[in-house]
Formats: sequence, C-alpha cells, structure tokens
Amino acid sequence: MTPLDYLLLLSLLTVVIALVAGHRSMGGVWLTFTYAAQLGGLMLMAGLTNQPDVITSSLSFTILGQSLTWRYDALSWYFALITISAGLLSTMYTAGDWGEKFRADGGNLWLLHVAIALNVLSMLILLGSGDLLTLFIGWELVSWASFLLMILAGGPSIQAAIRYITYAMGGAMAILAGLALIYGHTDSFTYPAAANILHSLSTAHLWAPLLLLTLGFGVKMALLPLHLWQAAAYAHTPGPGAAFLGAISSRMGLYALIVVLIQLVGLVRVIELPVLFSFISARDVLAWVAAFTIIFPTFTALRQNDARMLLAWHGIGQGGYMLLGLVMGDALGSAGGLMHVFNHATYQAALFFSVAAVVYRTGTADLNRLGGLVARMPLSFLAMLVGIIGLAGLPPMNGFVSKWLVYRSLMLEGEPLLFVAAVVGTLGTILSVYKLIHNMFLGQLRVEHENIREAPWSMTAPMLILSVVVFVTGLMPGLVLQWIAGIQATVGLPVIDYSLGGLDSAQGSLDMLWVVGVLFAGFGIGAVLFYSGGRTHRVHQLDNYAGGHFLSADIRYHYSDNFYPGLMRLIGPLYRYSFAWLESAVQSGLGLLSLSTQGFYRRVAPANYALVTAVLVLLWVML
Amino acid sequence: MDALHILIELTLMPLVAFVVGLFMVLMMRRIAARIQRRVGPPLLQPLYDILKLYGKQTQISHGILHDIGIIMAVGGYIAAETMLPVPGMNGIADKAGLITLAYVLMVPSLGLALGVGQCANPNGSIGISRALTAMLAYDIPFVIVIFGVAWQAGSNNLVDIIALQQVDGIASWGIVQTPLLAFAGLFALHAILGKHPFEIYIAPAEIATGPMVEMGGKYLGGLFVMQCFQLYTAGVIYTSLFLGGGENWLTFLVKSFAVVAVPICIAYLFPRFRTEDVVRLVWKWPVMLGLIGIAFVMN
Amino acid sequence: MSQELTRMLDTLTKDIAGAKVTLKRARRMRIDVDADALPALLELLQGRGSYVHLSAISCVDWIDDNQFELVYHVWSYESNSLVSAHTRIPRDPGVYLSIYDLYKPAAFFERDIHEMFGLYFEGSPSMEKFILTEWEGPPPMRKDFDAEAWVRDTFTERDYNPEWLKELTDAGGGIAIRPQDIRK
Amino acid sequence: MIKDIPIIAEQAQQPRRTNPLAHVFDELMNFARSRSLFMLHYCTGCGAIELPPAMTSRFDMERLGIQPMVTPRQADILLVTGYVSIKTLKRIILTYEQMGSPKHVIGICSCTVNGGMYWQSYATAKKLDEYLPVDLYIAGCMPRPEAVISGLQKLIDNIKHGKSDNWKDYYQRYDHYLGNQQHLFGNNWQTPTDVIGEAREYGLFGPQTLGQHTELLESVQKPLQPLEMKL
Repeated sequence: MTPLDYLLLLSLLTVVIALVAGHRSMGGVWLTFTYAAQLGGLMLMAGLTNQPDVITSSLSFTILGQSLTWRYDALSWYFALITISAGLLSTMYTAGDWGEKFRADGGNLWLLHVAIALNVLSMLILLGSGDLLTLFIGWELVSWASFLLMILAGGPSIQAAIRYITYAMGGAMAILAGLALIYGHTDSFTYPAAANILHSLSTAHLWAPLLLLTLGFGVKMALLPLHLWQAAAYAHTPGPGAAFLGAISSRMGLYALIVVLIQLVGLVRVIELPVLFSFISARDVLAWVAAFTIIFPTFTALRQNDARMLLAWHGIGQGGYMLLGLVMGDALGSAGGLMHVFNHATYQAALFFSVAAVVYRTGTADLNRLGGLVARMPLSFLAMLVGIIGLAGLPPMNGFVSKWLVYRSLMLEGEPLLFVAAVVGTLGTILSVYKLIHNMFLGQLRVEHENIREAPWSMTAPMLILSVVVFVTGLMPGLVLQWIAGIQATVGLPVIDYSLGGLDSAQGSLDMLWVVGVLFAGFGIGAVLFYSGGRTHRVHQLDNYAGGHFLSADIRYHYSDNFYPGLMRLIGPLYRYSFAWLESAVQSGLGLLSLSTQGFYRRVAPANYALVTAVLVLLWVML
Repeated sequence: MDALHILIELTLMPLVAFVVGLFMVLMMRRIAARIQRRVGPPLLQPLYDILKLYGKQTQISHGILHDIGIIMAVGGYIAAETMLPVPGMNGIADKAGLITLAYVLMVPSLGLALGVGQCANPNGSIGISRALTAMLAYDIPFVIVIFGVAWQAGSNNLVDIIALQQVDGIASWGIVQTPLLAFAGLFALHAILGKHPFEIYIAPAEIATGPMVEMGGKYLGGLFVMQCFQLYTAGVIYTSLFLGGGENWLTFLVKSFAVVAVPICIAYLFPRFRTEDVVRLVWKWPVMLGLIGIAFVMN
Repeated sequence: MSQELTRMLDTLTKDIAGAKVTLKRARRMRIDVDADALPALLELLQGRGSYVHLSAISCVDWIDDNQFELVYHVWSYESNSLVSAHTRIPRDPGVYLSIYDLYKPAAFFERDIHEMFGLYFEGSPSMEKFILTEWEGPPPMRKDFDAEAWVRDTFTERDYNPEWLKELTDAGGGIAIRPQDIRK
Repeated sequence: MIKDIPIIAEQAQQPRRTNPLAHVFDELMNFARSRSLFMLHYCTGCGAIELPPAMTSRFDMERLGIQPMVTPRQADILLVTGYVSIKTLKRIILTYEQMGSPKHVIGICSCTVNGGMYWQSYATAKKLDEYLPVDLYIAGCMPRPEAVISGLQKLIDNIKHGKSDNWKDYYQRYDHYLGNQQHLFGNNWQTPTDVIGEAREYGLFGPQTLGQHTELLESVQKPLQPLEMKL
C-alpha cells in the first residue's frame, strides 16, 4: 500500500462520510477533519518535490489489453496540494453558519458537501493519471463532478451549468479524437510510447492531435474562444462552491495541457512547430491566445455590476497569465506561470469567501446596492483588501512575484507586444478591483446596512487564513518556488535558481524580503510623520464637503454606477460581444445541421425506411 | 554591504529626496508665476505650507482607513526613493529592478485611493476613478520605455543601466542611443506628474480637487510631502534611464531639475484634457514612438 | 410705421369691450383692459397679432385704491413691437387666473408674484416658495409690510465708534485723497 | 478697518507648558502659519470680484504665501465678501464649521459690518460677527485690491504675533453664536458638524460653550457620532 493509495482511500472515505453525514450540522466538521487527513496523507509524499521520482499506486488494472496505472509526481503533488486545501477551506466555510443559512434558505447542504467531496476525489484521480486513457477517464470524472457542483443551486445556475456541460462534452469529444489519432500511430496509451512517437511525427501529422487536445483542455481552462461559459457558471454556484471552483477547477485544464504539451510533445518541438503557410510558430499562437485571454475577460470584468461575476471574469483573465508564462518555456516564465496557479488559488478563494460573507449579511452582491461596509465588516474588508492587492499583483502580496517572473521572462525573450498586453491586463485588473472594493466597502454606508455585524467566525477564519498565506508567500516566495523547481526538474523545463526572497540572477534579481521590508519601513516612517501632527478628530459620515449642500442620510450620494465613464467613452464601442456572436453563430449552425439530418430518420412511415436501409447494409456486407 | 551602511542609506535617501523635492516644488510654482507674469512665492514657501499644515489644531478624519491612506501615500514614496540610485548611494536598487520600481510607484496612489474611498465624498470617488483611468493611460508608454531600456542594457537593474550609460560620456547616454524612447519617456513622465494638460483628476473647478477634497491639516501636509517625492522620483528616474544618472551631485541635480522643468513649462500653457482625451492622446503618440524605438533597439 | 400698428391693434381689440389702446412710443403700445377680458386679449395678441414672447408679468400694489395692477409685457418678433396689457384686480381676495396655457414662462412670473405679493394664480403649475425659502413672514413686497420695522426688531444696530479709524489715520491712511492726487 | 473685536470671555487658562522649547515652537508655528495662508475660494457675495485681481499678476497674493483652495477642509481664511443673505449665511456657517482651525474670517465690504446699503432689507444679515467670530473687517463698497491686500497683511501681522485667536471664541461662546443663529433660522437649525464634540476633544471648552440654546440643539440634533469600526 503506497502513500498514494492512502490518499485515494482517504478521499473516498470523505465522499462516503459526506454521503452519510452530509445533512447533519456536525457533518461539516467531520468532513473538515477528513480533508485535513487527506492533506496529511499528501504531506507523506512531500519527498516528491526535491528529487524527480514517481510514486505509483497499487490500483491498476487492464482492460482489453490496455493497462491503466495511477502515479504521482511533483507536478500532480503540487496541484493536489492546492485542490485539497481549497476543499478543506471551503468545507470549513460551509460547516459553520453559512451552511445553516444555506439550508434555511432551501439550499441542499447535503448535496453541496457531496459535490465538493466528489470534486476533490475526481481531481486527485485525474492528477494521478499514468497514461492517456486514465487521463481521459479522470478528465470525464472531473467535468461531471463540477457539473454536479454547479447545478445544485437551481435557478439561473441550471442554465449556466447546462451551457458548461455542452462545452465540456464538446471538449471531451475533441480529446477522445486526439487520443484516437495518437493511438492510431502508437497503438498503446502509455506516456513513454506516446512521447517518442510524438517526437518523431511530421508536422502535418502532429498538428491534428495537438490541436484537438489543446482545444479539449482549453475548454476547461476557458481559453479565449471557449471562455463564455465559465463566468456565469462559477458566479451562480453557492458561495464556498464558487470559491472552490474559482480556485482550482479550471487549472485542471492547465495540468493536462502541461502533461501533453511539455511532457509528451516536448516544449522544444512546440516552439519551432510552424503553422502551415505562415511565419508564426505554435508557441506564438498559444502565447497570443493567452495574451488575449488576459485582456478581454479583464476588461469585461471592468463592466460587471455583480461582485461574483466580476471575480469569475477575473478568474478567466488570470488563467491567461499561467499559460503565457508556461508557453515562454524559459526558467523564469514557467516558474511564473506555475506559481501563479498557487497564488491565484489563494487570493481568488479569499475574494469569493469575502463576497459570500457580504452576501450572507446584506443579501445582495449587486455593487450598486452596497457601500460603506468597512465600518461594519472590517475583517471581510481586510480579507478582500489582501485579495485584491494579490489579484492586481502589487508588491507586498504573492500575485506580484509570479507576475514579475512572467514579465521578466517576456523581457528576456524579447516579446514587447506580449509584454504590453500583459501590462494592459494588469492595469485593467487594478481598475476593476478598485471598483469592486470601493463599491462594496468604501463610500456612504446605507441606512439599511447600519446595524449589520461582521460575518461569524466560521466564515472569517478561512478568509484570514488565506490572507495570511497570500502575504507570507508574497514575503517569502521561496517556499512555493522550491515546489516549482521540483516540478521543472520532473517535467523537463529549465530549473529556476530561487532564493528564499525570490530570484537572484545577473540580469536583475528580485528579493521580496528587501522590497517588502523597505516598503513597511517606509510605512513606518510615514506613520511616525503622520502621528507627529495634531490629534485626529473622527467626524460623522454626513459631515462632508458637498458644495455647501446639507447632506442627509436619505440621499444616496455614493458614486458607484458606470464607474469609469471616461474610459468607457473611449473603449465602449469596442465591446461588440463578438465572441457571444461567434458562439450563437456556431449554435445556429449546429441547429441547422441537426434539422437537416432529422429529415432522414423522421419519416411518416419509419418501418419501410428501416427495411430499405437493412437491405442496403446486407448488400454492402455481402460484396 | 553591511547592515549599518544599508541603514544609513535607507534613511538618508528619503531625506535627500524630500529636500530636493521641496526645491523642485518651489521651481514649479516660480515657473508658473513667471509664465503668468507674477512675482511668485518666496524661497521657503513649500516648507512653510507643510509646517503650517502639520501644525493645525483640528485634524478631521473619516476613519482609520483615511489615516492609513495618507501613511501609505507617504510611505510608498519613501520606499520608492530607496530603489533609485543616486551618486554615492545605491540603496536596494540591485535587489529590486525597474518593474518593481514601477509597481512600488503604484502603491502610494492606490493607498490614497483607499483612504479617499472611506471619506465617502462623491467628489473624491469621481477623482479617484479619473486618476486610475489616467494611470491606466500613462503606465503603458512608461512600461514600453522600461522594456526598451532594459532590453538595450540587458538587465533591469538601474545600477547596471547607469553604468552602461556612463561608459564613454555623452555619446552613451540613453537620449543619444535611443532618442525615440527618450521622447516617449518624457511624454509619459509628463502624464505621470499629473500636471496641467493631464490634471483631470484634481480638476479644482469641477470636482473640488478630486481625491484631496476631504484632506485638511496633516492629511494635506502628507500629500504636499508626497508631491515633493513625486517630482523628485520622476526627475531621477528619467535621468537614470536616459541622461546617464549622476557622476557627481552637481550634474545629477542639474539634470534632474532640467528634466522636471520641461513638463512644467509646458503644463502651465494648457487647459485640462477630458479623461478620454488623456487616454486617447497618451495611447496614441508615446506608445507609437515607444514601439518604434523598441523596433530600433531590438534589431 | 407705428400708425398702422395702432390701426391693426384697434381692429384687433374692437370686439373686446372697454379695451383702450394708447401709443406710448414708436414701437411700444399700452392696452388697458378689465380683468376678465385679459386672457381673451392675450389669446388674440398671441394668435393673430404674432405677439409670441411673454417677457414679464409685473405687479404694482396700489394700496390707496386697494387694488393690484398686473402688467403683461408681450413682444412680437415680426412687427418688432411691445404691447403691455394693464389690468386692475381687487386686493383683498387676491386671486387671479393663470395664463400658463398661453405662455409657458408665465409659471415662473406668477410663482414669483405669489411669493412677493401673495397674489394666488389659479391653474398655475406650482405656487410654492420660489427664492425666499427661508422667509416665514408676510409677502415682503406688499406696501403694508414695513421692512424697516421688521429689521429694527429682528436685528440690533452696531454703534458707530470713531476711534476705530483713529489708528488708521495716525498711520496716514484712510483719508479720502483722490488717486490722481496721490500719484503726483 | 476695525482693529480688533474684543473677546469677551476670559482666556481659558492653558496648561503650563513645561519644556523650554515650547515658546520657540509656538513662535515657529505662528511664523509658518502667518507665511502660508490658504484662502477659501467661496464667493459669498458681490465683493468677491475684487479677489481675482488680488491673486493675479498685478497684485499677486502668492508673494504673501496666500493660495486659493477649493474645499473648507484645506482652507484657513474664509473671506465673506459682499451682502450676506440669510440663505447664504446658512451655507457660510456650514462651511466655517467644516474648516480646520486655527481659522480666520475676514468680512470684506461694508455689508458685513452693519448691513451696508442693504441695511433695511428683510433678506440680509446685518452684523456678521453675531453669527461667526470675525477677525478683521475691510470696509468699502467693494474695497479695491490694494485694500484687500493691506487687510490680509494686517491679518498676517496679527497671526505672527499670535493675536488672531478669535476662532477659539466660537468654541468658548458657542451658545451665544448658536442663539443668534437659531434666532434667525428657527429652532430646528443644525449643521452636520459636531462643534461641541470638537470643543471637548481639543480642550476648548469655555464657561459659555453650553447653555439653553445648545439644549435646544440637543433635542433637535440628529445623531452625529462617527461610524466606529464594530467587530
């Protein structure tokens, strides 16, 4: 019984406990302990990160001559760590008062616990895939488990979930076709066999499977043309469910892409694989898809008026950074991309938890009906503040380190336009996260929110744990970079030479210990300078300069709607919803196709039509 | 680099920055006065303003976040000063490159944005939304210029960039090697300073000085100190990127004052652009020039 | 030029009983008409007489005859002439008909007259306070309201003290010397 | 020009300042305060048309360190120019209370002194210092910019010698001022600024701060406690 078996069994146990005790109030607490046990089981395998070896699971069987094996290496260990901790924190969030209110409002708490446990189990199975077949099986399990998590809230989430599953099914069929093509060449599903065939395949032959696999995995990662389903699906999932999905679910696509692109095909091959009759290589295509995935969703998020939709759109945008970093292929870029997976998981979960806490207290996430909550919900404000600093990628937090690595690799590789695209994405994020925190927590406190209280401890604890993690990994990025160095060694990427504070290289290093230290020293001096002045006198919210006007509580003077009018006047006409038009075009095309094929089998008298086809088949077989 | 040496540098650099910044603010107000054919303020006027503001009796605050906003505004710039190498003192420039400096320069404006948010004043919120849009506008040419210079110098460490430019005197200055990037940088610098044509977020007549609407006493004093740091930082960044940094203090100060004087002379001749015109202008010319400059640098 | 204007106005107003047209200046006529015929006159002036612009309604308080006099100044862009229609209404009920349906600007003039003279116009869109939002006292423009008495009992008078100027004159300033003399 | 308005209430005794530098520090503060005055850009009446020429190239107030500022929070001097209609007086008092002290009020034009040519008008307030402590009057039916600047220099001298502390009078005799204001505006007159809280915080309580007028205000006042962070 290898450590991997213990992990899988524990995860199975969690699902069983969720089924049995999910509806009971103590059930959530039990589940949290089992997730903690899973985390412990994972720590047993922590040895994977420092030397590139593999732990195989004893669970393996053969069907029709194909052997299915499960094994863990540093890459899957890293993703499993994020998955299990995301599951742990969201279950801790659900176990407390949020769960009680969710059940009281008619939500199915039992199904939510089961869905999260199933998601974690299926993700662990996907991460452990030893060969292409298990990869596909794990992929299907994950997409169905997340479908279950999305659909359980009912109402608008059903429509979003069905849209997701059509995308996922399309993606899965593409992956199956890709695998079939590879099987055609290698007639075996194991990774080494697939690897040496794909190395030697000619470009014409290689393009088909590569394109199909990338499209398939791109659906889950919400790459640009296939991203329309994710925002609505994640936003309408109940609070902690959305946090779990936002943190890790769409990164499974990235894991599978790394396995296929880097381990099987090999990044060197991808870099110089030319696109037919054009001068650009496959890497440029992927890089520009990633760059546009950064820009368009971020500027769509800028216009959202619902906090959850805004965060979900940012989830798609940040996925672009991860792919951009990986596709660069050098030590810095891939380290930046991989570290961004961890960073994004931490602050995206913290932000979704904070928004769920505000929805728990005020009942709405509409940015035009909130305001001034910092005076009533300071801890949720703190969690959101740390989250948005991380999401925007500003110095003290970990988001900055991974974005710095991506920028530095773009600089070294000499890609000015990609660099500008990434910076435009970051600035768009800064604008929209300030709109988020300003409309929710700053400005005028409404009369009806005057006596709400801070969210209960069971909800603020996970938020604050995540905020501490975001800050600590920002201060000492070396902790995460050591796992990433292990991954780079196993996956075959150039390894990054990291130090505890960050990266020290000849062409300009980053030492977050010094940068954050100096920043806080500056804040200290600023505080000394500030408190050397006179004593401050706090004044009431209405004691405000309004051009000689007497402000009163019934006037709503909080500026929140159409928050960036100047910018929108300039780039407003660019929002032509062209991707939504593309999607509806594909939809109507498929509808037309299905209508025309209907003509064949929906006859007035189906019987004789069946007879004719049977005779034709017989003839064909005979000849 | 032993700890004591670093400690001295970390305290000395902000002080030098503040004093030089005071004289830059004085130069700015004198130039403005001369353009309007006025006498202009006396020598130590900026210092008197700051002393008076810190000495006021009642300090009005709207909450703890309002105070933290000002602390982050001043503290952010103090931290940014230590990353700017000056003759004789390199601070932590080698530990944090150009990109980190560009980000640390964003921390003060975002801290101030949080502070102004809690003042719950619609003028402040409108001012902040315009300030962030202007930041989105002027950061793109600034980043293109950083890319060009870092690509040409091979490293994004300011100390190396300065060393590279001081190799053989004027001929190796950034402005001579890459004139297009230098001009794009000057244009972006003008927008960063937020002086007149790009002053939409302080528009006194429309939104009562935008973010500063509820800042009195030591809050306004903190913002005046931040203005000194802002002018100094803008001047020093440009000199170290394009004018070969400082061999000795004299030439360094002359270059920094000259760099800051250019946008200010232009500033007081122009009325205010609307927000979208600021974005359209800054995204059109400096970005194009910067990209062409990079094209020259790259091959 | 002004003869045929008066002839035109005479023919216009001949079917209104008691309308008396007097020519004040080349392009300025005065029509005196009694209260209930005024709306009809204005309708005629606006319709047939092309007097489309109501520039003002002014009110005069004849306290001795216990009457208000309302003057409607209407202007015509075609004949470039002004007609001011005068009418007298009794002071005590202080109610008159609004001409808002003829001229839209009348709403503001009537609201102002209501605030200043207490004259109520039926059919006028709004009769609330217009400028004197802080004023609770009687309509101040009426002649029976003595502003000076109200000021005397609301405010206190500042006693004049010549020493205040002593220091100024000692310093050589404050004496009324014309600026051109100082310059010599 | 009226030299000084005598402060009727006796000076609230300041706690003995022990350290020897206290005097030097006060001297420095008064000097800095006199050399840098921010004038509130609030044109209350007709006299304000004299201020732009005082600021621009011919007379240039910036030589004296005076800058026009837009919001009361940033301003030190409130120039009440021209007639003070009752409607404007409400806004003047609101703005005055929002200014950070030490603050100074200068009544420009004769209308603020004794009502000027609107002396018998029902709509204007006659004596400004009944409602606000006024440091300085500049008479004239719109005084020329030279007069305005000489008035400002007079104020600068007063501040330099620490003689311009009339703003404390508003806190120490708040009941008197509030009474006059309620007499003019009616009994449910209130501003969103918590003047009594400010007086208590900065130790400017005088014997006449509280009285029957402030009780009337308490009964009418909407709550003015600041929004404290609550866990």
